[in-house]
Amino acid sequence: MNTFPSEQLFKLGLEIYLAAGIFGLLAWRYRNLARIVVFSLTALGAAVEGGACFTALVSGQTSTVVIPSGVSMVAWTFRLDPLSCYFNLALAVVALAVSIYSLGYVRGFAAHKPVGLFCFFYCVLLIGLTAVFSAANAILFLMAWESMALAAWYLVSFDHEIAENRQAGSLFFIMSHAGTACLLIAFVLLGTWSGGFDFSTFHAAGAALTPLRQGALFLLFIAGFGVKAGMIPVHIWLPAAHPAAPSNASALLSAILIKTGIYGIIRVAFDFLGVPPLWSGFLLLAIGGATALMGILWAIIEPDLKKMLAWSTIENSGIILMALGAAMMFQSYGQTALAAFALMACLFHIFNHAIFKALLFLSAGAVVHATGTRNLERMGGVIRLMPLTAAFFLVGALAISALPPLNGFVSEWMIYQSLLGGFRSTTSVTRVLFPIAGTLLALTGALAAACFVRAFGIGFLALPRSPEASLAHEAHPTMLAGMGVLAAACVALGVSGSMWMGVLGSVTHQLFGINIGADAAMASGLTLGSGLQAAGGLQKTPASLAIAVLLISVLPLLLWVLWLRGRTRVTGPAWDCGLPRLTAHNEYTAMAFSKPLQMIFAAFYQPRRALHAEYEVSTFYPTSVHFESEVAPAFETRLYAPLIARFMARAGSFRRIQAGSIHAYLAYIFVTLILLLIWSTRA
Amino acid sequence: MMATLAKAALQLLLLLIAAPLLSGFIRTLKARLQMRRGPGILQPLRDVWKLLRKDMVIPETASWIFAATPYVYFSTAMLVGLLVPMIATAAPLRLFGGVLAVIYLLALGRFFMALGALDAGSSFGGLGSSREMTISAIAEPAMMLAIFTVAITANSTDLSEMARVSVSQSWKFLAPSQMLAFSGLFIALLAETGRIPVDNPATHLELTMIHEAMVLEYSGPYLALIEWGASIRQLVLMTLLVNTFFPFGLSANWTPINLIPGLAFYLLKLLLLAGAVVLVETSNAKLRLFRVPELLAVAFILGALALISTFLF
Amino acid sequence: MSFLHDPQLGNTAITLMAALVLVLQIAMVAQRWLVTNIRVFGVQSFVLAAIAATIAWFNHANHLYVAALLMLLLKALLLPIVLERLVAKVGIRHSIHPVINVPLSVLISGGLTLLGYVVAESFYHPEETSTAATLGHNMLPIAISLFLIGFFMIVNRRNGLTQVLGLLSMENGLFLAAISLTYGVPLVVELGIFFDVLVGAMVLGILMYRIGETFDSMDVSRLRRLRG
Amino acid sequence: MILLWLLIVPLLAGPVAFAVRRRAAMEAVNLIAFLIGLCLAGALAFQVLASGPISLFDGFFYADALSSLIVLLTAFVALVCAVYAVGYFRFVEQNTVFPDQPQPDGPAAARKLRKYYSLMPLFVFSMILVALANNLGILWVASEITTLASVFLVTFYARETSLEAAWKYVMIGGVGLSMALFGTILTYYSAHRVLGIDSLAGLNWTMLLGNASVFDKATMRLAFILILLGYGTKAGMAPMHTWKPDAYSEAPVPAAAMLAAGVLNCALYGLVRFYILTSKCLGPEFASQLLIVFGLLSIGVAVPFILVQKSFRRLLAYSSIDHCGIMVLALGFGGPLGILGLFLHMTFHAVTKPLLFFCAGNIQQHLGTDLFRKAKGGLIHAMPWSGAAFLLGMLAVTGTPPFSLFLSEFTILRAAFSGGHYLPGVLFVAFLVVIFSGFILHIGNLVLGADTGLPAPAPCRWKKYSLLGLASLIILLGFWIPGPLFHLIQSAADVVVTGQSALGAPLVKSLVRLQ
Repeated sequence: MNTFPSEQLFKLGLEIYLAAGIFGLLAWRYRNLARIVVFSLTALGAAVEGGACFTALVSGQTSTVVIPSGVSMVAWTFRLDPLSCYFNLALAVVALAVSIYSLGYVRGFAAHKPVGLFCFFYCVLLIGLTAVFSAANAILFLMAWESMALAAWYLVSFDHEIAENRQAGSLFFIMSHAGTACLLIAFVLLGTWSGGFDFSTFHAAGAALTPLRQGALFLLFIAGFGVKAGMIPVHIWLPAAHPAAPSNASALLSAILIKTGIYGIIRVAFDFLGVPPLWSGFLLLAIGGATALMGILWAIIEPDLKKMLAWSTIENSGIILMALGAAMMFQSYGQTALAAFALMACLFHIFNHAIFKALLFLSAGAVVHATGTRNLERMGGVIRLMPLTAAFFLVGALAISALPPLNGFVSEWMIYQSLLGGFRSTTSVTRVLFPIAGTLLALTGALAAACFVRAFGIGFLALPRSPEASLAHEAHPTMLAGMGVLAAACVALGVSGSMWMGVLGSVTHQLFGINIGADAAMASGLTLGSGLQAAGGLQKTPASLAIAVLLISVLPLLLWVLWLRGRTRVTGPAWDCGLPRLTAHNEYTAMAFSKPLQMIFAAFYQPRRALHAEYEVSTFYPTSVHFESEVAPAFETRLYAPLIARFMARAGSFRRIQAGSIHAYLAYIFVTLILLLIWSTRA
Repeated sequence: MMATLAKAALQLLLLLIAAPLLSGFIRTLKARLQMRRGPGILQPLRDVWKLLRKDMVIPETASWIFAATPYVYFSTAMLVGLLVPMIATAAPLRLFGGVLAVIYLLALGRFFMALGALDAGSSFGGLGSSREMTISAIAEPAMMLAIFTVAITANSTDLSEMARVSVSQSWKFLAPSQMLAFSGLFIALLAETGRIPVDNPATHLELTMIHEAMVLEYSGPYLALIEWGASIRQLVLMTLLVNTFFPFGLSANWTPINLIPGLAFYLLKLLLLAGAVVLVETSNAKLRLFRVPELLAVAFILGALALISTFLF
Repeated sequence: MSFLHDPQLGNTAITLMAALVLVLQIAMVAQRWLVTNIRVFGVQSFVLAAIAATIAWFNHANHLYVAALLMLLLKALLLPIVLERLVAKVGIRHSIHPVINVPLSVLISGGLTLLGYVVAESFYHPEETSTAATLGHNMLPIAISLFLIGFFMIVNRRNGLTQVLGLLSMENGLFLAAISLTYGVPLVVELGIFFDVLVGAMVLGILMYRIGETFDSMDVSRLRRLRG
Repeated sequence: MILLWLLIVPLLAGPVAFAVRRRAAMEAVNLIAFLIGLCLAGALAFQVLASGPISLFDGFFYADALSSLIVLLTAFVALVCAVYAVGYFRFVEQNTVFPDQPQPDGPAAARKLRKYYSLMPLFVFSMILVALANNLGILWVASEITTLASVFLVTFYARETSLEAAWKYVMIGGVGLSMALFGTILTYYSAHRVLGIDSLAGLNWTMLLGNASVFDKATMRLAFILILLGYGTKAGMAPMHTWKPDAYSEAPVPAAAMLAAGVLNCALYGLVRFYILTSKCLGPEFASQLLIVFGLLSIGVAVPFILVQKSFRRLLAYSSIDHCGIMVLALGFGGPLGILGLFLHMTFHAVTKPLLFFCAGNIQQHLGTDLFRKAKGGLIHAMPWSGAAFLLGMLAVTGTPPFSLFLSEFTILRAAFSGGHYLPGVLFVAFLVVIFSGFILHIGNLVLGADTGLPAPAPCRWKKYSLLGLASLIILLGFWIPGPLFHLIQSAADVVVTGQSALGAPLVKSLVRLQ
């Protein structure tokens, strides 16, 4: 078999990760050596994996890699089809950046934390993720899935001294284990009904099943993968777990771990089940919309920077699910061209989100590491002390708010186009649903912009609000390099988004059989692009906008050079209504910034407010005012807490059967014997 | 390539001149209605010219973002101007972006304006940017829904395509979906450009100002650029409103002979719309901040009705 | 001496003795005093040995003689003596306090006997087997009820020693079932079972002694500290 | 001859250990005896694989693939426990184990050690006898000996609670085994009625298997019920499980590990022997109904106790009740997949469970208590190796995928769904998830957490190496299983499957890819 270069590279990448992990374990005593060697090895491994997947994607070939494993219950077969390679490519890019970043970041806690173990589990996470994306049989998939969760659990509860991190780790592991249980049942059911456990036997196996079985399988897969994708009812672990992990790990978790859930849904919906039922697409669209809106509404009032980023991951995963739901509805309506375009939009947003969320987490990590606090209310003035990190965070913020020159805008534009396409193509009353989903997307996009203006404005600009924020220092050069790689990726994708269509096209070609990336004619009838669109093809509208922005900004540059450079500038204090001196206390706080939105969406937040003032002379001259406002996390308090409390109470009451009396124990056996004897005489 | 450059230069020139004149016209018309003489139509141009020659005072806490904001604000306004068909149905840079690009470019300008306000470090900037972002977050779905309705009837999100389609079907603009969409978009326009029911452009009273609070710290040429950009954005949004819903008079091509009538019709429609805005301004008082979402909810309902009516009637 | 080989005589004798065993069992359930309880158990074992001997005599199954001898020596003589000395040494009060009061427990034993008959009916039809060696086949229901009442005695008794007696009477029931069904299990297995019963009784005796020492009472229902 | 040596070595080790008195000598005797035992078990396995079943004394002792697997597992667990016991009892000798209970020092401790080192070989001898006995009566006698030999192991610490635990252990064990004896007698009756053989061979399993299909149906149904309750009590299946938490938390850790990983296998071995006869006579439906109900009941009973548990020793006991339920469930699902899943699970469980007991033992000895309340958490700082091994063991025992128990649970679930038992399969997985969450909360909070300034325990090579050896074996088993062991498990499953069905069902041939 003439092995493609991508196969060799893929195997080489895995071996490099493994070598790095084992080295990390062995050299756990020499912390610095371990740190440098392991993270440079993983960076190299990521580069190799990226190369392998890119060549495979461009060539569009599907190749299988078999690692002989002797007498083992698990068949180590990997399949590099375009869908797996696409996700592996995203993983490779993020892993490369995070590894470079970690060289500097891990130095911070190398002194008092087990760095060797951290490196080992970091490599296990990378291997697990790669294996999940490219596993070719159900058992290997589940093994990789849970070992990835195991590594993520270690990373999340890495500094387990803090009780909150331990709880976050346990909550994460329990919910992901419950998800894996659903997947286990679903895979075994599918395996028994389709006669084998290889993904090739699963291909289009769904079509042969009865609608009831197909529906049940689909719900199980959605539940299992939904936990990892952060869907609404099962998302509560995400805002707790990601901030708890060290920033380089939480960057990898937020960027890629979430995508394993979405990869699973795509694999099931389009590869295994063939044509998904209509209600499933509708369900995903609805859940995606709800997840996006609730995600951003919680993000905007969150004072903790990393928790806010975790909530915004939930929001973006909601947007991706909306695009996926739309694709599945088009598929079930038979509009394969529109479905392919919607899936391309979804895949492109997955890649973009992986890039800019990793960038945001890395830069946030650098700031948290430098200022020592995660609370926005205590940050401020960081842009002067850490100019480059602030710039990178700004690039990430612009990308995530889908603002034109960067990649966020391109994928969000494509999602709008696919949603609008939905109105024209479908006939039934559900077609009003698509524009409504479009407006929901617009609302979430605008709120995201507000949220990141708040994060960047309050967190980075003006005066530092706490002494430790004023002591911040610029991040280590390797950390800046890691962030730089991702920022460059953001800009590159933003400007050359159209070239990316070819890659996306090969993925849709595998799943739908049609490749609309390159085929402009197909694109024109599809998108709502203008009549002229046909000639210019899809590429013209969004990506080239970035070039237009660069072109037009020449004019103010001219104005600056000719006119404004010479103007004399005087720096003076900002207007302070006559107060003696403007201090950090005059600045707007994060909570004040989101206060209007909290009042507008009060029905959703149900905020609890307590205000009481003490006064001696008269009510108009209060001596001290105490204000307290708190928004309880909705799902924990209303759904999960009562459920768990009732379950534990019943478990507690059930413990009475072991109350210590030997007579009771013997009576249990006696009654069972009598009942069975009676049953046997009658049977 | 040369043709588009010429078209762009022409439209740019028109943009730079007409925008301050339009806001001057609105200000004087409002004064006249309030039985005052008003500063005259050329006043905004005089202001811009004066500010450009003055020195600047930069707040101590400001970083490079404070300095970059005017440039970003002004250039996004100009780019949006070139994307919108003003005189002829084909906008100069039509191949570079549709209506979604217009909305998101405006959002980019607003994003940097809010950051610039926060950079000054005083609570006014924070107040202004917080309110601006909140109101724009609520206004965007209403605006998007109205635009979706038009895009769906014209089967494209490219503004020039929309204009071309609606010109060909002459009386189509009187269809109920178009009228509902127009009214929804009109309310969203008031919110976006900061007119009276949502925000009072003329006041400096802390409790009510939104747009003014953000530009409090700017002075000299920076303030000029921002004021100029704001007036261009207002002109662009009004043009968007006018040319998508009442497209008659738009010249089919860029030949000089039908550009003149196109320009005349365009200015007439623009002044009519400005008159409507002034009428609304003088007859209403500024809404309390937390009543604005109800107004924008009305706009959203209008947009939704427009959408449904596209396939009902 | 022909009447000595008359199967009819054997049959009546065996059913009589089996009925006696059942009555003794119910007497043990209704018993108030610990020492008499042990003695009743000794008599019951003796009667069982007699049944085994008569079956061996009539059916010429000579390995049963060994079983009958073992039953006689172990259960009829050795165990009661050991248990009585244990009771004397630990010196606890002799009265027994059952968990369920006596009249109700006797009623339950009656019910269990009924269940024994129903279960025996469900699978065991001696009248169909035509072979001559039908002697002593009608004892199975009694054996099953002996087993169930023994089990009920363990559940019902507070005193540890009476629980041991209950366990031993359950094994008596099994011995009777084995004799009636298959003329006893193969000899090696019979020896093994008796060896186990003996060692079991010894172990329980030692354990009983140490519990008596530490808790200075044989009341097992006070062992409640391990919960949950 | 291997069979004879397999029995004689542990039988002699007991009295020899009793005679040599000194601790070092007793430890050496135990270690050597069990090492030889393991080698003999390995040799037996290879011989059985090579040349099929072996018998001795014209069929009195009989070893086919099934019994050699049980002997191998018992010998392995015995050796590992012996290695750990050396370190464990040296600690017991030096300092008082339970501060709240005054400990007799010096001579009394030596007497206790002597009792342990002499009783443990007898205990192992009885377990091997269970596996090798061909006669079902002798099988019952050997099970009774396991109970009697282990009673005084449970009362090792002579505390009030250990006496209580021993009493419950013996009484419930005695009642259970009486039921088992009754079942054996009924099986003998249903064979005797047809064959009329009075000699010892009448109760031999091989002979009974030959013509089980002609036995009396009603009697076999009643016999199987009594056997299920009888050997179920020995295995700790619900509702007869109540003795297990007390016995496991009071016995010294090596004895508890032997109980958990050794006696459980022997009891299930007895149950499987009768299951083969019953399903050959009645067909598998009758037996699988009961087994599924009791299997699910056992797992279900373990759930609330694992969730709301106060002591980690009792937590491990309930985990072994849960695993007993899983194995009974696997037997209930039946078919080639179910039986294979059962033996895979038995093998992996026998490797994983001792590790958990040893970590619990280390922690209990160092803290002096086994209550979560008193252990303030953060043990990983004071006892890094035990803490890490405890976490690893917890993940392995709850069936988290990278470890081997997941593979056996996967096979069991496949058996469930291919047998059409959808609801039991789903319940089985649901219970496992809840048990996992109970485990990770309890052991996570015990091991992880801030450093409470607890001093590190005295380093003991024996304890550390037994811990690390087992942990690395568990990790290895996750990815690779030695060929011969895998072949042994397959042929053991083959014994059950061909024995059970009249015409010999096809074995799952290409198991390697689990297709």
